[in-house]
Amino acid sequence: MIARIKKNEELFSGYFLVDVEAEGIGRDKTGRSASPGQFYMLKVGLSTDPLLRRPLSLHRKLSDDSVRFLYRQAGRGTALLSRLIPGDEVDVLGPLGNGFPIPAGIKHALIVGGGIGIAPLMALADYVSGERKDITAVAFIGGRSREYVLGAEEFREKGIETFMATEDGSLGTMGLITHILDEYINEHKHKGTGGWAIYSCGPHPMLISVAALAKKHGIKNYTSMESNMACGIGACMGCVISVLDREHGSSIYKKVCDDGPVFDAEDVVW
Amino acid sequence: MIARIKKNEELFSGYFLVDVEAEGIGRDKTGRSASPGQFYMLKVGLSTDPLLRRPLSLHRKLSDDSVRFLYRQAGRGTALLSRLIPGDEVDVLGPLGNGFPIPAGIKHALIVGGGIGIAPLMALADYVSGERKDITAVAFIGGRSREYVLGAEEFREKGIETFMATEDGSLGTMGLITHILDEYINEHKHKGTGGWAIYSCGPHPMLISVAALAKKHGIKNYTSMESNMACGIGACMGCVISVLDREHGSSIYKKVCDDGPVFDAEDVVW
Amino acid sequence: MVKAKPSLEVSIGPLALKNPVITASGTFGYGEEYSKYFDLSLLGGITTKGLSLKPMQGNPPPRICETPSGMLNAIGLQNVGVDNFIEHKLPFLAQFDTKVIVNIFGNTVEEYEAVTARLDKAKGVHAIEVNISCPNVKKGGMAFGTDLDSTYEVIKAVRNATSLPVIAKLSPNVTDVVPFADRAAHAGADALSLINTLLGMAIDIRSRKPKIANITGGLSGPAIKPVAVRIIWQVYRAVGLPIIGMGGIMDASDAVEFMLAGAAAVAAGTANFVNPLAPVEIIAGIERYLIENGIDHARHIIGQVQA
Amino acid sequence: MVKAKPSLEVSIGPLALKNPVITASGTFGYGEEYSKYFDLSLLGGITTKGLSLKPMQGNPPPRICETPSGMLNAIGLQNVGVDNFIEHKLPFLAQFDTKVIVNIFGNTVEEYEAVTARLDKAKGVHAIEVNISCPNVKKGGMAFGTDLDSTYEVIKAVRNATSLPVIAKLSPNVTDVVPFADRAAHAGADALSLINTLLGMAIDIRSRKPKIANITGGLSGPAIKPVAVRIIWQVYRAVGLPIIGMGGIMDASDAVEFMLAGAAAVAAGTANFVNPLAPVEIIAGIERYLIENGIDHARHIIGQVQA
Ligand SMILES: Cc1cc2nc3c(=O)[nH]c(=O)nc-3n(C[C@H](O)[C@H](O)[C@H](O)COP(=O)(O)OP(=O)(O)OC[C@H]3O[C@@H](n4cnc5c(N)ncnc54)[C@H](O)[C@@H]3O)c2cc1C
Ligand SMILES: Cc1cc2nc3c(=O)[nH]c(=O)nc-3n(C[C@H](O)[C@H](O)[C@H](O)COP(=O)(O)OP(=O)(O)OC[C@H]3O[C@@H](n4cnc5c(N)ncnc54)[C@H](O)[C@@H]3O)c2cc1C
Ligand SMILES: Cc1cc2nc3c(=O)[nH]c(=O)nc-3n(C[C@H](O)[C@H](O)[C@H](O)COP(=O)(O)O)c2cc1C
Ligand SMILES: Cc1cc2nc3c(=O)[nH]c(=O)nc-3n(C[C@H](O)[C@H](O)[C@H](O)COP(=O)(O)O)c2cc1C
Ligand code: FES
Ligand code: FES
Repeated sequence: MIARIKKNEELFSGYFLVDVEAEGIGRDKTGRSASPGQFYMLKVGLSTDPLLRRPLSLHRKLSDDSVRFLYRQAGRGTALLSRLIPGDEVDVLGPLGNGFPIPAGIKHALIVGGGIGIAPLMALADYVSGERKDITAVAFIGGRSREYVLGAEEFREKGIETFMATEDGSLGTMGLITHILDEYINEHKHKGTGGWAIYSCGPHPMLISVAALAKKHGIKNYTSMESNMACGIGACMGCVISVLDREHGSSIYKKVCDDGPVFDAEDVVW
Repeated sequence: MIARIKKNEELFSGYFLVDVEAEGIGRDKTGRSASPGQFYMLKVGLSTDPLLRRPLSLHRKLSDDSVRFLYRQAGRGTALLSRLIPGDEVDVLGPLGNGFPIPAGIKHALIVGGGIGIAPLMALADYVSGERKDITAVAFIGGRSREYVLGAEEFREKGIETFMATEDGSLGTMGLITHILDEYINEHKHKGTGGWAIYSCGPHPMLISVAALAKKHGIKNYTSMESNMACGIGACMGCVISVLDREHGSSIYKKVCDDGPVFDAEDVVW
Repeated sequence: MVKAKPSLEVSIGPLALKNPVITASGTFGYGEEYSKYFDLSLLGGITTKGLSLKPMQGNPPPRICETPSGMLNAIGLQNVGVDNFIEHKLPFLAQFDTKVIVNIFGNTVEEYEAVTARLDKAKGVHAIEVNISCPNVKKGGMAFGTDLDSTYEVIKAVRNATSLPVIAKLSPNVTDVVPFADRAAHAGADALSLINTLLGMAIDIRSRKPKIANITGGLSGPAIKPVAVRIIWQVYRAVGLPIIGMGGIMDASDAVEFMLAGAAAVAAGTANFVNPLAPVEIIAGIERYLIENGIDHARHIIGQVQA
Repeated sequence: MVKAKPSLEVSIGPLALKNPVITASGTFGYGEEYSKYFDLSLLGGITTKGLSLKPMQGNPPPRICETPSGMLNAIGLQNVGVDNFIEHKLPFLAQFDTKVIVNIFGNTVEEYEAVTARLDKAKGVHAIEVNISCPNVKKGGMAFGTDLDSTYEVIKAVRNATSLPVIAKLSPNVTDVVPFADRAAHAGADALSLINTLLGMAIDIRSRKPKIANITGGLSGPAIKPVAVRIIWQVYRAVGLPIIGMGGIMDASDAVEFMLAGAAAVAAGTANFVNPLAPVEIIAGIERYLIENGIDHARHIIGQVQA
């Protein structure tokens, strides 16, 4: 669908927030509200190059007719997007994908994000702090240095306890956020980790560490995966990753775009 | 060279004026001022599609650091150009090509333009009315209907007698501008056509008619030709048209980009 | 002046289509995903993802990457297998008023034959497209499609195993497609699909690794359009079989270009990824072109380039 | 950390280049036009427009058109002829501190031989690139380049007519380039140029005429890059000759990609049209890549894709 840019602002060098508007953009084809962890495919420009749509996660649902994305200028597609101004058009497909599952019984959500990985986690925080007050969320946000620690203020405004770590120590603890996460779990697990779930999104190495931690502590970890995409809707088989098929004990290929992008970290063949 | 858009305004549906600025854009590599009939090659956008630069004629030289183009939104390249706003960058090569010749002895310039063909002729009118007051110019501007008769007011403001014709009669005489030109010549030729030259630019069929008229009346006709271009500087041999080689009496291929774009209409193999 | 609606009907040999627009194999799944975006009954036909005798896992990821105005893929023909298809996917497709073309491939001539035999008995299959041109599998695929005798053998075997229309999907990765088209014709093909992807490769200069795990992949999208148009034009003039044209068709202008070059029908492939509504927009655009040019029948533009 | 400037020197067999960047034949005229934009001495080498024994008029216009991320051309090898070149163009090129590679073609083996013989005696020619792959001329050109024996014959004849380095420019319009590369090697070629243009076609749907008068033309530009990278990688692994890589190189990243695939040098072709400074920017960019990756010699990246 053709959406209109409402606002497109640089947060800091190379990181942007863009609000786009179109009737019903906040709901899927069946009328279901876009949910945290889902994503959209954006086509910028009229040219055949860049050819393919680019996936961006729902960062915040502003209304049924308006959504926000947080994006990093990674290459040509996002560079073109960053040049759009209010009133410009962008072709948007979505919401797509499965979103973060919140199985019955979840009471404590550990939200772990690195860098731009905070994009879909904000939507989760919005949802939990808004519609699921029965769940307490704690956030762990890491980044190379202070600018890369995105969203921490918003998390705190929502009343979410938020830990931060930077590799250079310019904000929060110096080191990796997974270290803080580990400490947190160690400190609190005596109260029992039943009803806990870890939600992670960020650089691949971080996701691997989080998955390992989760496994070590016996906590469920739902992780948002990335992959190059062509169609975004499950038709091309281009975006698969290797996932454990529990039934047969062997690994099979699953599509990030519609079997995911969120997977049970235990199943991912890292 | 990277130039900046200063102004980019739609004149009427699909026709635009754009001013671009860059140091020295009004002069060529050797320091010679851009002259009427010369053109520039513009690359719009960072993508590989559209791939090639697009040729646009010098419409007005505003200063050594600023030139104006008049363009019609023909396809994707010009559509992209039309979306640029003040401050945006565009990559410009030029001035290129030979420009309109004004051989010694020319006293009376008949300027004949159709539709967007007025683009380079305005530069000629500027030059003649500014630096060559010894030459009297008369203009003949045609178009499908009144909107397509471009530049007539500017011509008149320069004190150039201007005839207009539209195919639907919505402005000036109803019919083809070549008809008016023929009448004009018939009416005035008794005073002698020595020192006359016809400068033409416009749709191919119009150029053919003008060339035929010029031939009939024995008047020189310099005509600005179009051709698909790749390099614009004479290296690719892509832009040739068939031109009479007077020496050998046979036709040879000449490059529109650097043997032209202006040719002696008598030599053009139409 | 109000003009009568032109007829969009074309035929691919014995296969009559309500309009010339089909979806290309491998770019439309088994139809389910795109059925959320439009009524599949609007299509002239649907070509399914390539099917083999047994289900296939396909190639390891990364499987795709973007290239200038194109993309590389090395899906490796991941598919559910012919039996699963007949049981679980075909009934879905059979609901729609459109022609179902089942794309098949095998590692051996016998496998092609066996897959065909099963489909021949299934209800709701309207034609079989024989892929002998996939650049992304070790055995089968392009190995058949770049050898004249194997081309003949495979098509002949399929021909003998079914009374359904047989469409040979040929490889563009050969010096001259015409002799291959000729052999396919002699082996009994009813039509040709042109073109499959060009063999390509891309390297990530940071990691110094190929951008797709299979190293090489198939290049599709607008980048290859001029090659597709040329091949269709060459084959149209030389061989009598109707052609399904594909390779970079993004919109109706492209589709008309392919028909002028000689395609009796066209397939949207990579275009589906960019715009799920591409096939329906192409149908509407072809109709508009015919009206604007006062042509009353889509088949009147086939091969009509003035060359 | 300040790093030493890496060495950009590479060699194409016996031909030593100060850096790996050359201009592709037919896209740089005889150097004069671009000499207004930068000092040609900055280049690793210059390849001239293809030369024949007699001057050639070339094909009628229109000769070029744009395609998605590419262009078609059918210049038809318009050129001044070898004698005029030697007399009027070569002295200009000889002024610069760069390697002059003269691209040649003929309608017969004898013509190739004759052109070579004249160039062999001329001063200022550093290598001969033998075009047996032009898709835009009726005789000669691609007809030689798509036949193994003709490939051998032409290269052999050129080899025997000169002691200059001989570079065979092969056609990508074949099923497998490797055997052609092999034959060229056996015939005595010192190096290979890969790739020439792909054969393509485009139709104007309004006029229903081909967009270029020659009907078909050669496809160049970024669109063909994945095909070029794949062919270079295939040939690099199979054949021992150094490769000049080309086909859609627009910037330094592309150039590095080609070198990783196996190119010992790279040529900018269509890129020159888009950006007259492309070759010099590519040279600077390769140097930057080497510095950033701590590589001290350009030749250390040749063929280093981890595939
Ligand atoms: C489900 C999902 C959600 C995402 N959400 C966000 C988000 O909210 N914010 C954000 O900044 N980024 C997000 N990304 C990553 C984002 O899609 C890429 O950064 C973007 O596609 C890069 O495009 P480009 O043209 O700028 O870069 P280029 O490097 O020019 O892209 C070239 C090609 O690589 C692909 N590509 C490059 N990087 C990635 C990547 N990391 N993932 C998938 N494809 C890639 C592009 O799609 C394109 O085909 C998400 C990715 C996925 C899969
Ligand atoms: C010397 C010269 C001066 C010109 N000056 C002007 C001018 O001042 N104002 C103006 O509006 N137009 C001018 N034109 C025409 C202008 O260049 C084309 O309209 C423009 O290139 C179309 O590009 P597009 O991408 O919008 O259209 P598309 O149709 O998308 O172009 C596709 C391809 O066709 C080529 N092409 C299409 N039409 C033309 C054409 N008429 N001439 C050359 N190439 C063409 C384009 O360069 C491109 O390669 C001039 C042309 C030439 C040769
Ligand atoms: C992701 C992908 C998967 C494909 N899978 C198949 C396949 O299974 N069988 C087949 O015959 N062709 C397959 N193709 C080739 C297409 O059907 C088509 O021939 C090709 O992509 C050119 O058309 P396009 O440029 O419009 O995509 C595939 C193409 C793509 C892009
Ligand atoms: C306009 C044009 C003219 C060309 N002329 C020649 C030629 O005379 N001889 C030749 O061997 N190759 C010729 N080529 C092919 C190029 O040298 C090069 O192999 C090809 O264009 C691929 O590189 P590119 O994509 O960087 O342009 C020509 C290409 C173009 C675009
Ligand atoms: S992107 Fe096409 S199946 Fe996932
Ligand atoms: S456009 Fe290249 S020679 Fe004229």
